[in-house]
Amino acid sequence: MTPITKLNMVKALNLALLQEMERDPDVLILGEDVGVDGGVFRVTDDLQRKFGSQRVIDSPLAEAAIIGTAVGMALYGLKPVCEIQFSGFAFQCFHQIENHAARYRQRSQGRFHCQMVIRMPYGGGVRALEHHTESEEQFYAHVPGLKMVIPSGPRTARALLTSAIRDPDPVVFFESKALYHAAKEEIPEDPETLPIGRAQVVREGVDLTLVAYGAMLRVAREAADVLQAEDRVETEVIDLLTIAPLDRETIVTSVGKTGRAVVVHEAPRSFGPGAEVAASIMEGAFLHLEAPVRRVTANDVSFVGFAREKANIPDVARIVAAARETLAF
Amino acid sequence: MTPITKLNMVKALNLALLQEMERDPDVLILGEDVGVDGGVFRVTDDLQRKFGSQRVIDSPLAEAAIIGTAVGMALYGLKPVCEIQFSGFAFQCFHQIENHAARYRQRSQGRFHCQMVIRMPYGGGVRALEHHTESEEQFYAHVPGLKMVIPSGPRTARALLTSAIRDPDPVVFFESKALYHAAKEEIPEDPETLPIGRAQVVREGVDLTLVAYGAMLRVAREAADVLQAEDRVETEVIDLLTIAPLDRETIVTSVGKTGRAVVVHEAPRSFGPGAEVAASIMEGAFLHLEAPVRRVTANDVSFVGFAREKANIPDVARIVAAARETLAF
Amino acid sequence: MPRTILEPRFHVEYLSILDSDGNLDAALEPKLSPGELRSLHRAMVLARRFDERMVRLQRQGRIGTFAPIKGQEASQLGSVITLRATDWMVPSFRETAAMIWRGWPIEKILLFFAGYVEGGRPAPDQRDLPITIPVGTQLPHAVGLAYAAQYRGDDAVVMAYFGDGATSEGDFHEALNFAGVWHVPVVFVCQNNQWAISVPLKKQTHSKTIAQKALAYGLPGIQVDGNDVLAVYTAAREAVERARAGEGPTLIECVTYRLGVHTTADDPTKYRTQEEVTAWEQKDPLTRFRAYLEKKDLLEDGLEQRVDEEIAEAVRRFEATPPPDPLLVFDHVYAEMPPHLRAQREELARWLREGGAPAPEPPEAPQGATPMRGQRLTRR
Amino acid sequence: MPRTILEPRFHVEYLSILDSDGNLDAALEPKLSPGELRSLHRAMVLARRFDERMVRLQRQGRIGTFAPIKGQEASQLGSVITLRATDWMVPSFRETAAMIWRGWPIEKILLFFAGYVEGGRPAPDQRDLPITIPVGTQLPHAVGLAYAAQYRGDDAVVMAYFGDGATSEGDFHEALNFAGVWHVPVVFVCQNNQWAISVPLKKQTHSKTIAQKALAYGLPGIQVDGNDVLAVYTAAREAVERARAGEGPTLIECVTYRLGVHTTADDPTKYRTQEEVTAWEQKDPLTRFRAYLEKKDLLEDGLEQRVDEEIAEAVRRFEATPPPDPLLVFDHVYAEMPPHLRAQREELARWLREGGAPAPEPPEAPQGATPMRGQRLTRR
Ligand SMILES: Cc1ncc(C[n+]2csc(CCOP(=O)(O)OP(=O)(O)O)c2C)c(N)n1
Ligand SMILES: Cc1ncc(C[n+]2csc(CCOP(=O)(O)OP(=O)(O)O)c2C)c(N)n1
Ligand SMILES: [Mg+2]
Ligand SMILES: [Mg+2]
Repeated sequence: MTPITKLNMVKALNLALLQEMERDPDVLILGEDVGVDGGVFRVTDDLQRKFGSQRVIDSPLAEAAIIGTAVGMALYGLKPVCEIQFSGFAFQCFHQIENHAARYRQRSQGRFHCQMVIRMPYGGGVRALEHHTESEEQFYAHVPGLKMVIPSGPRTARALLTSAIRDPDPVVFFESKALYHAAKEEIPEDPETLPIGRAQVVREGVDLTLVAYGAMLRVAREAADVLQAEDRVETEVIDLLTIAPLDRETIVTSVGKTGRAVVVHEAPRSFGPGAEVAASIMEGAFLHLEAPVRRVTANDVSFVGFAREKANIPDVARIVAAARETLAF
Repeated sequence: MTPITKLNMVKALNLALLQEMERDPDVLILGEDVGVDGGVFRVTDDLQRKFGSQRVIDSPLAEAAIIGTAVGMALYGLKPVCEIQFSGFAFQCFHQIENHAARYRQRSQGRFHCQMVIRMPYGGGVRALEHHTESEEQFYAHVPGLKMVIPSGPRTARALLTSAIRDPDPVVFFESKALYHAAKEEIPEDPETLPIGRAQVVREGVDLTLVAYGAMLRVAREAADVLQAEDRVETEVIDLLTIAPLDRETIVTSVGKTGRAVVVHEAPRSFGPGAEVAASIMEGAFLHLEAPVRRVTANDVSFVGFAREKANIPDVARIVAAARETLAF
Repeated sequence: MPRTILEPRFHVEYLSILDSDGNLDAALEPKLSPGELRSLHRAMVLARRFDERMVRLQRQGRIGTFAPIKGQEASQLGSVITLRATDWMVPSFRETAAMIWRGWPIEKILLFFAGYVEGGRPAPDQRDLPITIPVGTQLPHAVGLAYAAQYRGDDAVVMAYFGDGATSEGDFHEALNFAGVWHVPVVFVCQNNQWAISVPLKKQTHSKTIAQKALAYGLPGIQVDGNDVLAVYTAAREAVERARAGEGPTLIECVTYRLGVHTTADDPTKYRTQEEVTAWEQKDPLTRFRAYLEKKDLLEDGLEQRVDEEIAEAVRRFEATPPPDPLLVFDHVYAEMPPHLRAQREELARWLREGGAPAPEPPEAPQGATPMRGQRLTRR
Repeated sequence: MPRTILEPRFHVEYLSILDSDGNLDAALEPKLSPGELRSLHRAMVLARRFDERMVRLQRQGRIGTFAPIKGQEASQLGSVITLRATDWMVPSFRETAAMIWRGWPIEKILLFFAGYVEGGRPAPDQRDLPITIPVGTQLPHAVGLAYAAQYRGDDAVVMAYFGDGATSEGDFHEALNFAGVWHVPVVFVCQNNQWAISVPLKKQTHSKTIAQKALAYGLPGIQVDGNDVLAVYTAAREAVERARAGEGPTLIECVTYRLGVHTTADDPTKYRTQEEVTAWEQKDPLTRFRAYLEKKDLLEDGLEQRVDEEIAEAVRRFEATPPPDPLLVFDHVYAEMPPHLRAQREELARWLREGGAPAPEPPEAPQGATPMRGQRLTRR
């Protein structure tokens, strides 16, 4: 059996990068402060020392060129892993992602493709300023040709990042800042992967389905505990892991059993990922639905300042309340 | 009574611009080729001659600076109307829209705001190349602080553009290329407005609600005619006009009556605007719903080339088929 | 300590070898063999005749909107011929001449402009990117390719094309800045054709030249007469050699002119005078090169005819293309088709089987296209 | 006709008046009155002391992450003092000194960094933009403001701040290019503090100076000793005067140094040596200006003490801020609250009434923040 270590999410991600770089010389890292500094969150710590500054590149401060040059590298056959320092600064390169990374396979009818990962920290909960707390997954989820992945803890982070690096398609990979140092998990030292495009049922139940991902997964699990303890409700909790392509099958199967669902995310509600989850449930499990799918999300406000953040991001109490309303419907 | 003229959508938009510029010296126009050339679709035709090159500005070729400088102008108190030549090139300025135009009111707690309009042609059906046929409304609809408007013909185009220019908030204004020359409508010469944030029931019915906008509205209406003629089905057709903030009340009221809905758009399906419409219907009219809300949309493909476009964009037959399935559910 | 002028004094060179009056600077004349000169000339003629043919095809509604290259043949061919097959060519959307030189079949170019995704597929071993439509966005790709070549230890050079308008885009700036810092083998070829649709250079930038923009990145920049194929060739060859020798990137500004419409949807009479066009017609790169070859007695008889026949053949092949299969578009969204796309594909397939979907669109004239007043045919 | 050097030869000037050894170029010495010199000095001291105070407040968890300015006081104040109240100041995120000069109350700055949206609200008549966090994105806003001033016929000038790293962003390029073409009254002040977080200037761009980037836009560019407040002042005054006179934009590069951490979440020992920091400490702008004033006998007694008291007062006011009302965030999303936001607001209000929502977060140390090894307190 492979040895196990306990790692937080930062170290788990670092391990995935390290091992993939050891495994495949075409994998390289590119971004602002990823080299000498090891990334502002230290996810790429020590990698430049190990692999050199040609393979772990401290780029100039320009997101569009980070993605744009990575597209070029990928067209040549390299497998760049880009870091955008915060997801709030990725709209600077959104055109390179949408116009190019996501489309080269189609545009060249398979002659070229962009095997690349675009990592970025996202989400709130760390007392940070504007553009450092937002959840923009929806924007990537709607782009055909992209995959949109959000792990929920150290182990899924390591396994999914490994899969993302090996995936022949461009993967946008969101890392919750709130989770970076939140908890350690046991992680096998040998590389581990997880299939992209597949959700996980992380808790089984028959009364209600809770759909969550990223930092909200833990909150949803705690809400399930409360519902179990206080209401004797058996909640099934689904960790999406991949936002797009969405694993509708797992969600629909669960709701087919429970008849009720609540979807949770940090992104603003309107036109957000919860809408697709809700619509997909309606399409796939309409006759089983006993209540409308509820969305527990941030409000439709661009930013609130961290002094007011707790009232904006879903917490256990709000999920429990929504679950109770759904159960009582 | 005010005189009436028959105008196509290009001329109708031009009229709105002309009248608002006459009315308010703070309104100015900014974009690539909007001046001497009158815009590649001629929407700004003749305006530079009338108002001078300081007020109708042929900008250098840089979308982020078009929006970014317009933000600065708006902060000063001007009311810029920007043209992005095609919606496919607006991701170049998406950071200026999302980071700034949409946020200055909140960031400055009301001291500043961005009264500006961002016009762009969108959508397919005109035998155009990649980036000239896409429908990106979803990306704007999800941004708090923005309004997202899409007229469905010359008259709504003129009235909504007038409203958008007078609206104190930033409005992203999509103009369907397929509609530019499609039909003429009678338009009162005196300025006319339409409330932003309000959908219109353009055909009443009791059996089914069809939700559409932009170029799809006409297609949806034709589908309603077919359903009337061939199936004796009374279809209520809603023209969204404003995508965000979404007029949930009008939609929910309608589905409360009909119990069935189909939503139509040119944008790709997954995580698209139809998901929000479907989710909102479920939230607002769950107990009235007799069938799942169906989505008739483009496929989840970034572009298909115009030789294959007709098979990708919703047409009357596909809407009719979806309606029949919904009615038979 | 006081107000000082920082060294070095910056400068930008200008290169011209064969001017529009046919004067040749023999000292600078590049050493091209008769065979090279002939094939260069053949390519220029082919590019010109094909361009004109495309305009006619567009007018007949057999292809959609496209961007003619008339007047820019020397800028494209003078530069592209300095590349090896193992080098990379990164076009914008107006590089038909360069694409043909690089081996894109004419019928594939036609397919592209007829709205077939197949038209964007390079041959398996072809080191060309497909046409990029969003202005300037291809430049970082070129830098990334060059980085990758360097990283792999290949001696490939990357040549990237763009227009004067493209220099205003942020992507131009970021790409040149990265190229400078990374010191990668890339040659940036700006075809300064004086116009970005209706916007003249002086409204595009307040700098006197495009070449001087290289100074912002610590790169060599050179301005050449872009209608002088010998000057373009000389500047490009030097830049390619430097790149290949590990001496980093270069910015070349080819001063040229778009003699025709911006695209077949454009009406240049709205924004520029006939006098201006006529003046530039006097500087036609083909006329000048033809005269040069004539003096060297290198003109081939019947070249135009042979070229036209080649084009006609390709058009025939293009027209024999079977109707497009709508299901193809699902194949290359991802490496493996995910379930939701499979479902959408099956739905469309069923629909097509049952006759629900409309037939693929036959070529027809686009609604509301502006007539092309600005585009005239070669007089010769 | 052959290879020629295009005129004019480009150049970039360097300006230094009071060097780090205290040598003064009397011919270039600006004519500032004793009162002006004193208030400038006072502002520099206040900025320095407040900066140090903020670091302590951050360490105590009473404010969140912020970007210290230590070492950059001369660059900011030398330039900002050339503005009138009717001019516009467009900051990035490291302009505390400039903001205080422009009248931002210290407690509001603290509120901002304590995560209160109220901290971003300028006074009703204040012509300052709030802090902009995305690097370089404020530069087009500055150009737009300048365009609007010109359009309205106001004689306002706009001054925009940014760092060396910001020059790599596309927005920098596009903004300077627009400014050049439009010839608007804007002064671009680059605080080249040698580092963009961990990235040194030589990895940021291959150009020798930031100032020469002006050449790409046909603009005047000047490099000044950014730790020499007299040089900064002189260059800025000239640029502002030119702008006001309708003579267009200028790029000023202030060569300075960030003596402290990038932000309070940064650990500069990861990427730079103590020797480098020490060398720059010798060039401290405060020391140098203090010596200059000493010679002129313009030093005020008890200045530090008075400044500290002012800061203490403001901190007290900041600490008396009532807990934030979570409902405020709905008020300024749109001019009028749309129905869906009204519903969300009502839901939250009900929730708060019923005690469901968590109490507003008390100031506490952020989880996992890196200790600030690079930031030291003023020794004087
Ligand atoms: C990002 C982007 N913005 C706008 C357009 C529309 N457009 C196509 S070509 C063009 C002008 C390009 O000018 P230039 O770079 O000089 O190239 P040229 O057309 O002269 O070859 C414009 C504005 C586009 N394709 N991409
Ligand atoms: C668009 C964008 N990308 C990345 C960041 C993260 N970031 C904040 S400051 C900074 C470095 C800025 O360097 P410079 O422009 O030199 O200013 P300085 O911090 O030295 O004052 C970075 C990368 C950001 N705020 N915005
Ligand atoms: Mg051009
Ligand atoms: Mg810096």
